[in-house]
Amino acid sequence: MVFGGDRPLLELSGISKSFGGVTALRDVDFTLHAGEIHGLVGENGAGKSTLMKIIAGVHTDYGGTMRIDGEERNFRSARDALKAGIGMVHQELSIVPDLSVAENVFLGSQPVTRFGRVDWRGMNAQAAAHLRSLGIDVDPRVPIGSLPIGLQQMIEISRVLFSGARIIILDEPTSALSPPEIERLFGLLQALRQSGRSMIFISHFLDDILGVSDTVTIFRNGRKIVTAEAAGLRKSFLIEHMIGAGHEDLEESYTSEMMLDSKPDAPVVLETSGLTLGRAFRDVSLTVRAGEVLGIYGFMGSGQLELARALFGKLHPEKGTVAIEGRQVSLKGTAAARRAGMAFVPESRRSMLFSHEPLYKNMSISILGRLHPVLLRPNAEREIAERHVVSLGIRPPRVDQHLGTLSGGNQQKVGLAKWLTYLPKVLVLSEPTRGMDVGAKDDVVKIVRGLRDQGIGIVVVSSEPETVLSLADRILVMRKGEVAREFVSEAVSKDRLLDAA
Amino acid sequence: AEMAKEVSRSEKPLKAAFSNAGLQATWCAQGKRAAEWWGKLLNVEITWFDGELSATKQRAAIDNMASQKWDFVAIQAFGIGTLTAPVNKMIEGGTPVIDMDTLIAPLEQINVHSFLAPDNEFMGASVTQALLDAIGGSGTIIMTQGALGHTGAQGRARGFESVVKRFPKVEVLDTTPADWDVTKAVRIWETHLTKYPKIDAAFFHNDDMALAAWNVMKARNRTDIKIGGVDAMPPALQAVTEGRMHATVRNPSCRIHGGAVLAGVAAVLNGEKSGEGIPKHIITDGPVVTKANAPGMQWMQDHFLI
Amino acid sequence: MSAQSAASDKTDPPKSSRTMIWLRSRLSNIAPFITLLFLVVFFSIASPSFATLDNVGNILNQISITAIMAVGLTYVILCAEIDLSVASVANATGIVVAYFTLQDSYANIANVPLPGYAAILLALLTCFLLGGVNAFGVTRIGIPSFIMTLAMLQIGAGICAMLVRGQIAYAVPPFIATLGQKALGPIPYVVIVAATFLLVGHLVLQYTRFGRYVYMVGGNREAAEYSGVNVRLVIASVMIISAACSGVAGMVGVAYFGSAQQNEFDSYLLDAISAVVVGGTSLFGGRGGIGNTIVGLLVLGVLNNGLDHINIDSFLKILIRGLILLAALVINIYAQRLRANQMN
Amino acid sequence: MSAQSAASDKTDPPKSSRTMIWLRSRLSNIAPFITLLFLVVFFSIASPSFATLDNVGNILNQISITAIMAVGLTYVILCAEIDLSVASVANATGIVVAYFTLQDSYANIANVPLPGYAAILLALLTCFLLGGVNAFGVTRIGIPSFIMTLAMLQIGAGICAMLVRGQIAYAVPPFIATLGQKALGPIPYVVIVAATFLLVGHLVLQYTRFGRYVYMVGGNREAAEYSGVNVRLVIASVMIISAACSGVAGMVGVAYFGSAQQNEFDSYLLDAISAVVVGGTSLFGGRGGIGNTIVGLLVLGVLNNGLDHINIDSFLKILIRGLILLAALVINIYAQRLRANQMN
Ligand SMILES: Nc1ncnc2c1ncn2[C@@H]1O[C@H](COP(=O)(O)OP(=O)(O)OP(=O)(O)O)[C@@H](O)[C@H]1O
Ligand SMILES: Nc1ncnc2c1ncn2[C@@H]1O[C@H](COP(=O)(O)OP(=O)(O)OP(=O)(O)O)[C@@H](O)[C@H]1O
Ligand SMILES: [Mg+2]
Ligand SMILES: [Mg+2]
Repeated sequence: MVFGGDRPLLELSGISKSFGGVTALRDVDFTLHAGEIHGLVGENGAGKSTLMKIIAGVHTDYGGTMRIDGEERNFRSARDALKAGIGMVHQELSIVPDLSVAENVFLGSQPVTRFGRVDWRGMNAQAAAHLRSLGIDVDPRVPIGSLPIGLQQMIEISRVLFSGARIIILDEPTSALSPPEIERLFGLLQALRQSGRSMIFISHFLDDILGVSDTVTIFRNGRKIVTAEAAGLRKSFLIEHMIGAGHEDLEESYTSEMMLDSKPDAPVVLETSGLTLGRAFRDVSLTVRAGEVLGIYGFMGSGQLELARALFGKLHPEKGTVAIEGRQVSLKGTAAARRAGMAFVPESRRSMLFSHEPLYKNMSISILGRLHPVLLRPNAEREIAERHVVSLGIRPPRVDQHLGTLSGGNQQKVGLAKWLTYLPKVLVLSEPTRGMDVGAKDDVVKIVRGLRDQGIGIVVVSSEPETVLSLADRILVMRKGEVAREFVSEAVSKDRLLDAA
Repeated sequence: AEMAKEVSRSEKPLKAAFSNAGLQATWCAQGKRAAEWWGKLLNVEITWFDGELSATKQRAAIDNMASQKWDFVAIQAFGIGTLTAPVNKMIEGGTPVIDMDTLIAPLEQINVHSFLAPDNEFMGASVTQALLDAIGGSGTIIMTQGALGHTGAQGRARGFESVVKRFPKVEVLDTTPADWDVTKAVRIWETHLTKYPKIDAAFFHNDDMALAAWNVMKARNRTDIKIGGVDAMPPALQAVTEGRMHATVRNPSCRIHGGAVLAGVAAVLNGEKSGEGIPKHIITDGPVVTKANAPGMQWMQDHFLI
Repeated sequence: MSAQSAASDKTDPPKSSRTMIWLRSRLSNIAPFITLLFLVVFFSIASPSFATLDNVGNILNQISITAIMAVGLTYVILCAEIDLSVASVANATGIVVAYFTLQDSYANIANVPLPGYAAILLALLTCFLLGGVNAFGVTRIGIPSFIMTLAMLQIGAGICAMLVRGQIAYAVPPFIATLGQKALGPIPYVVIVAATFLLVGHLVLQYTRFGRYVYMVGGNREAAEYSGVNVRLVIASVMIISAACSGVAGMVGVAYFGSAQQNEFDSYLLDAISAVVVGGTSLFGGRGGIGNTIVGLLVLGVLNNGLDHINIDSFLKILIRGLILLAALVINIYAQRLRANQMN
Repeated sequence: MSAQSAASDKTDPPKSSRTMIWLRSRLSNIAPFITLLFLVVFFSIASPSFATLDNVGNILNQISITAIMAVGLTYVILCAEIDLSVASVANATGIVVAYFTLQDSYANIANVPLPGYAAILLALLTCFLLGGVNAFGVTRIGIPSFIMTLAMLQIGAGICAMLVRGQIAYAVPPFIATLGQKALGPIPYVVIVAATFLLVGHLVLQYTRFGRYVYMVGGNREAAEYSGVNVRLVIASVMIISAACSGVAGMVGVAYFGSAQQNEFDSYLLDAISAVVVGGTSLFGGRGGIGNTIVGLLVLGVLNNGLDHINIDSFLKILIRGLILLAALVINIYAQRLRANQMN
């Protein structure tokens, strides 16, 4: 499809934006036509979300001009943007957990009767109808917080889709969705496009981008690098422009079968049996051997995130046992788990890092007790941190820098670096690549392999098949809180994994 | 009417309700014990409603009091005017209400059985007089006031002024209020002692503040200052005996609370009428206490006589 | 489809009917209600004078002023903010209305007598102004509400001191006097005013967009902002609503108590906050409502009133009240936890 | 690598040296310091008796008790919690130590005289116990600290009432009396005790693992937990440390003021909280420290003391104090914002 002819629906020119000293966008031009799905890719911190937030009226202080239907606009708030027909699904889930599903569907624009009274009955009925058309069947009156995360994400997306917006921005909307949900979403996007709506779609899954978009724009370091028609584009082209030449082979699609390389002879470092926690997971028994990566795959909400937390003593299973190096341990809390030799990297950056503290404090927090039982040893902390900063290529390599000033990918590396000195017996990684660009994913893969080669037993929990396939030596598949299947020393592809889930 | 009917022990136990500003205050706590002692003597069962030094809490307590049946009631108000409605309800219901120490409301607004109160102006004046006599009628003096909103404090301040006015050679250095708060009294006096190298006398609106300030004076070797207080509670009597304080004046808690019991019993048993058998306003003055009469004052208080 | 199956999975047993869902979602309201029932039963047994119609009237009377303040405070707390200046603003407003009323000469206040409606208007203006300063400080300057209203608490006290200068004012405009002291048939106007505030407060929260915005801002401020809610405006509004409620409470309160003086309402700060949180409204915002506040008000009202009806040592009462308060809070927490468990 | 280019881009100009970073990071400490300077200059001009050595001693004396409390409160606030029971626990502890000391007969308290060390031990036990209840309620039961310590505030008051029953106790154990009333050469022990608490509090925060954990827990509780820090233990510890500091403040305070009575320390709650936040420690945790608290204490100390030195209307003082407090807070916020802008 070619949109060159008619006047663009949305036209940005010369957009610049900085946060304090950090420049997030430099002189960016961007156009969107009616009925277009525009894919947006770029490394972490390239400025994609920032640009979208400018369009959606969240950031109001920027340089450059924005035109809608040829008319210059300057939104003062998200409300203005909504009124102008621009809706956005933000990268971070933004729902109000205590409010009902229906209210979340109509968040901010609850239907009212003639007298200004909120029309609860009408709202419930409409919300139920909307959701049914997306294939979702839930009671619109239950609090949304009580639903699984994928469903919450779908409901948030439905809010924007049904808001009547002409321009729909989806910032990494699929990160919490299961493949079938993703498929359904894509179908819906196509249908909306037929009805003349335009969409901007951001994702780090290049296959998805190429699959749904009409046009693709590539960002790098706050600049727009190129805009091209999606048809006929290859992934290697995207990667080259995102990261630079020489990395084209970074992302594998795992469409073909690959062999798992289990290590049946290595000593068992972690063994659980019959772990059960409420409705989250039931009867999970698994073993992890030294120098082995156990991948646990499951759709969002299959209980694998809770399992990971339970292994680090954050959640407390009602039944079952955990043994480390053959000795039964009780994981009363995260401190106890750490002392027992467990380590954990949570899925969200926000919950693993101290953004107001310098790098070295972020890295040393888990090992303070080993440096000195009571006192702090700041020089030793810095020294250790400096080693990791170099070995992981963290930029800028200054350990006194506040973490908050680093880009997302570098922050995530710091989160991993925390455990590099600690050298746990078992390292549990929860969604280690979620939201990461292809380059950063590759860095994580390298770090994890390095740790594995030092003899640490590693558990990688993820809802992204590629992540599990690229890291794991052995794979467990979880479905509805139970271990559904195990892949050991056999050939496995993305499709087989999905089938098992 | 027959004069001075003997108030006698009641045959059947009488039920009385008492409330005062807040039992946190020593003066009120002493009053409570006095009332209970006199109550036991006269077969009056006393239920206590604590004002907790809060106008709103006392109002709620008095509301609750008013919804129960009492033979008589005695109240010391924390906030003047805040108890009018429930008290009027009790009065209209025929319950004699005896007002203690502080006006429940301006006497125009309310018809209490009798009002037993000391004369704050007199107390302020008599202690000030004692202090000025002690320094020979000339020199410097500081007054540390209670909470400015308190009518007692206002009266004591008036008494102080009225005496000082008559001594042209006396200079009043400062009258900053400490709001009955000993921690504030200490803070203010640290400043006073810094600011004024020569202070001859100090008048405090109550003994507690005086004793707290004395600690500061002692720490700085300024114990030459003649201290006067109000209330003459036992610790102050001790201080007067030991010479830490020069004088204090008795605000007769026992007399007021015990008197309220007597007045109530008389009203119930003897049908004593307000304004006839018992005057509408009884001034319950106490004496100035110096070294000379302190031990006797202590004995009378031990037996709830004053 | 997976979404469906996942959903039905979570909510099984699927029989969980409407009433069950309703009951669960109400569990955190039920906990304080149980505390209330327990207290009522206990005091009824312990004292014959407690469970009388007359005393029910007392309790209603006694919680009315707190109730008016608590309505505004509920809004503030639902937004995950706090207002420590409620009592102080109430006091200041009450004093302002008296300051502009002709006082009897014995009141001894150098005041400025104006017609009743003018005094009421000026008093309302005062509380709106104080609330506006709170709102400005919190939303424009960015002072955390805890600190901003802590400063306002002291400023309010300062205004009180400046106006009455330690004296006591007794007269208020006739309209206010009626509200505070008269009754409509058997029901005192002060109870009617409180009930009206509670009712309107409830209706606004449940049935207007603004009310839903309050829940959204408290439940997830960012999500609210992204969905086009003017978060600052909502927060500014609740700070002003709170000050306005406090102002009305102060005016009616001054009439109810029959006098206006410094520090008169001091104890209402803890009372109002306690009522809201004992009722089960979450300090972290987004959960609770006027229904909870009503239960909380009754719990505290019954507790304070009941302790006056039984014969226990006055000095012990304070401790007992503290312990019962703690017990009520613990019960709330467990009920909420139970509910959370049920939800997941 | 892409990460490299992106990063080096972000951090230019790279000249921002260590001292610059240090200065910037100190900006939020500098703001209250400027307020302090301003107040000192103002009062020195306004009153000749203010800027005297003797009065410096006064100010130090006057902030000492608050300082001891504020040390513990700083730990609590750094953890993003709050302790509203500091003054109440101080009062209760002070009363306990007096309760177990032989009182003169005129004190008229039915108490239990014990040897001095036993009284001190029991008092310490009391404050640890009360702190322990706070810690248990917050970390085990999950009551928000604001509410838990609100209940404890009332429980503490209840304990006070129960023990002294409206009377005043004067005697304390000789060791405590020395601390509260005597001086080491020219320096009163109470100042020395406060300085020691501040110093130890600072050293622990800056140079021990526990101190680091306090900052980390306040900075990001989840992240601390996922780093294997025993967050509950840290929070429980700060609640107990706060109660312990309050307890010592109460004991020394009772000796300093020369008497133990109900409600004696009431005004210290607002003072201690104000000192911590005026000093620039963030209520949201993770930022600030004892250094800030010292500046905050001095700001409030100078303000209170200075107002005693100048001759203004007593009724106006309350308002002026509130307004200056507000001004100091506004200055803090702007300084913090400036700093945040510089950092990003
Ligand atoms: N609110 C903010 N304050 C300060 N810096 C910000 C803010 N938002 C974004 N940035 C910075 O701006 C840059 C661009 O961020 P942005 O979120 O737009 O990247 P992105 O392309 O969306 O990355 P990702 O793929 O990780 O989502 C980053 O360096 C980020 O740290
Ligand atoms: N390099 C190491 N490899 C394996 N185990 C170690 C290593 N260093 C220390 N340990 C052991 O691991 C255990 C816990 O380690 P660590 O000292 O870090 O805990 P901690 O932080 O002191 O815990 P706590 O917070 O309870 O004091 C200790 O028994 C310690 O001896
Ligand atoms: Mg983004
Ligand atoms: Mg150790």
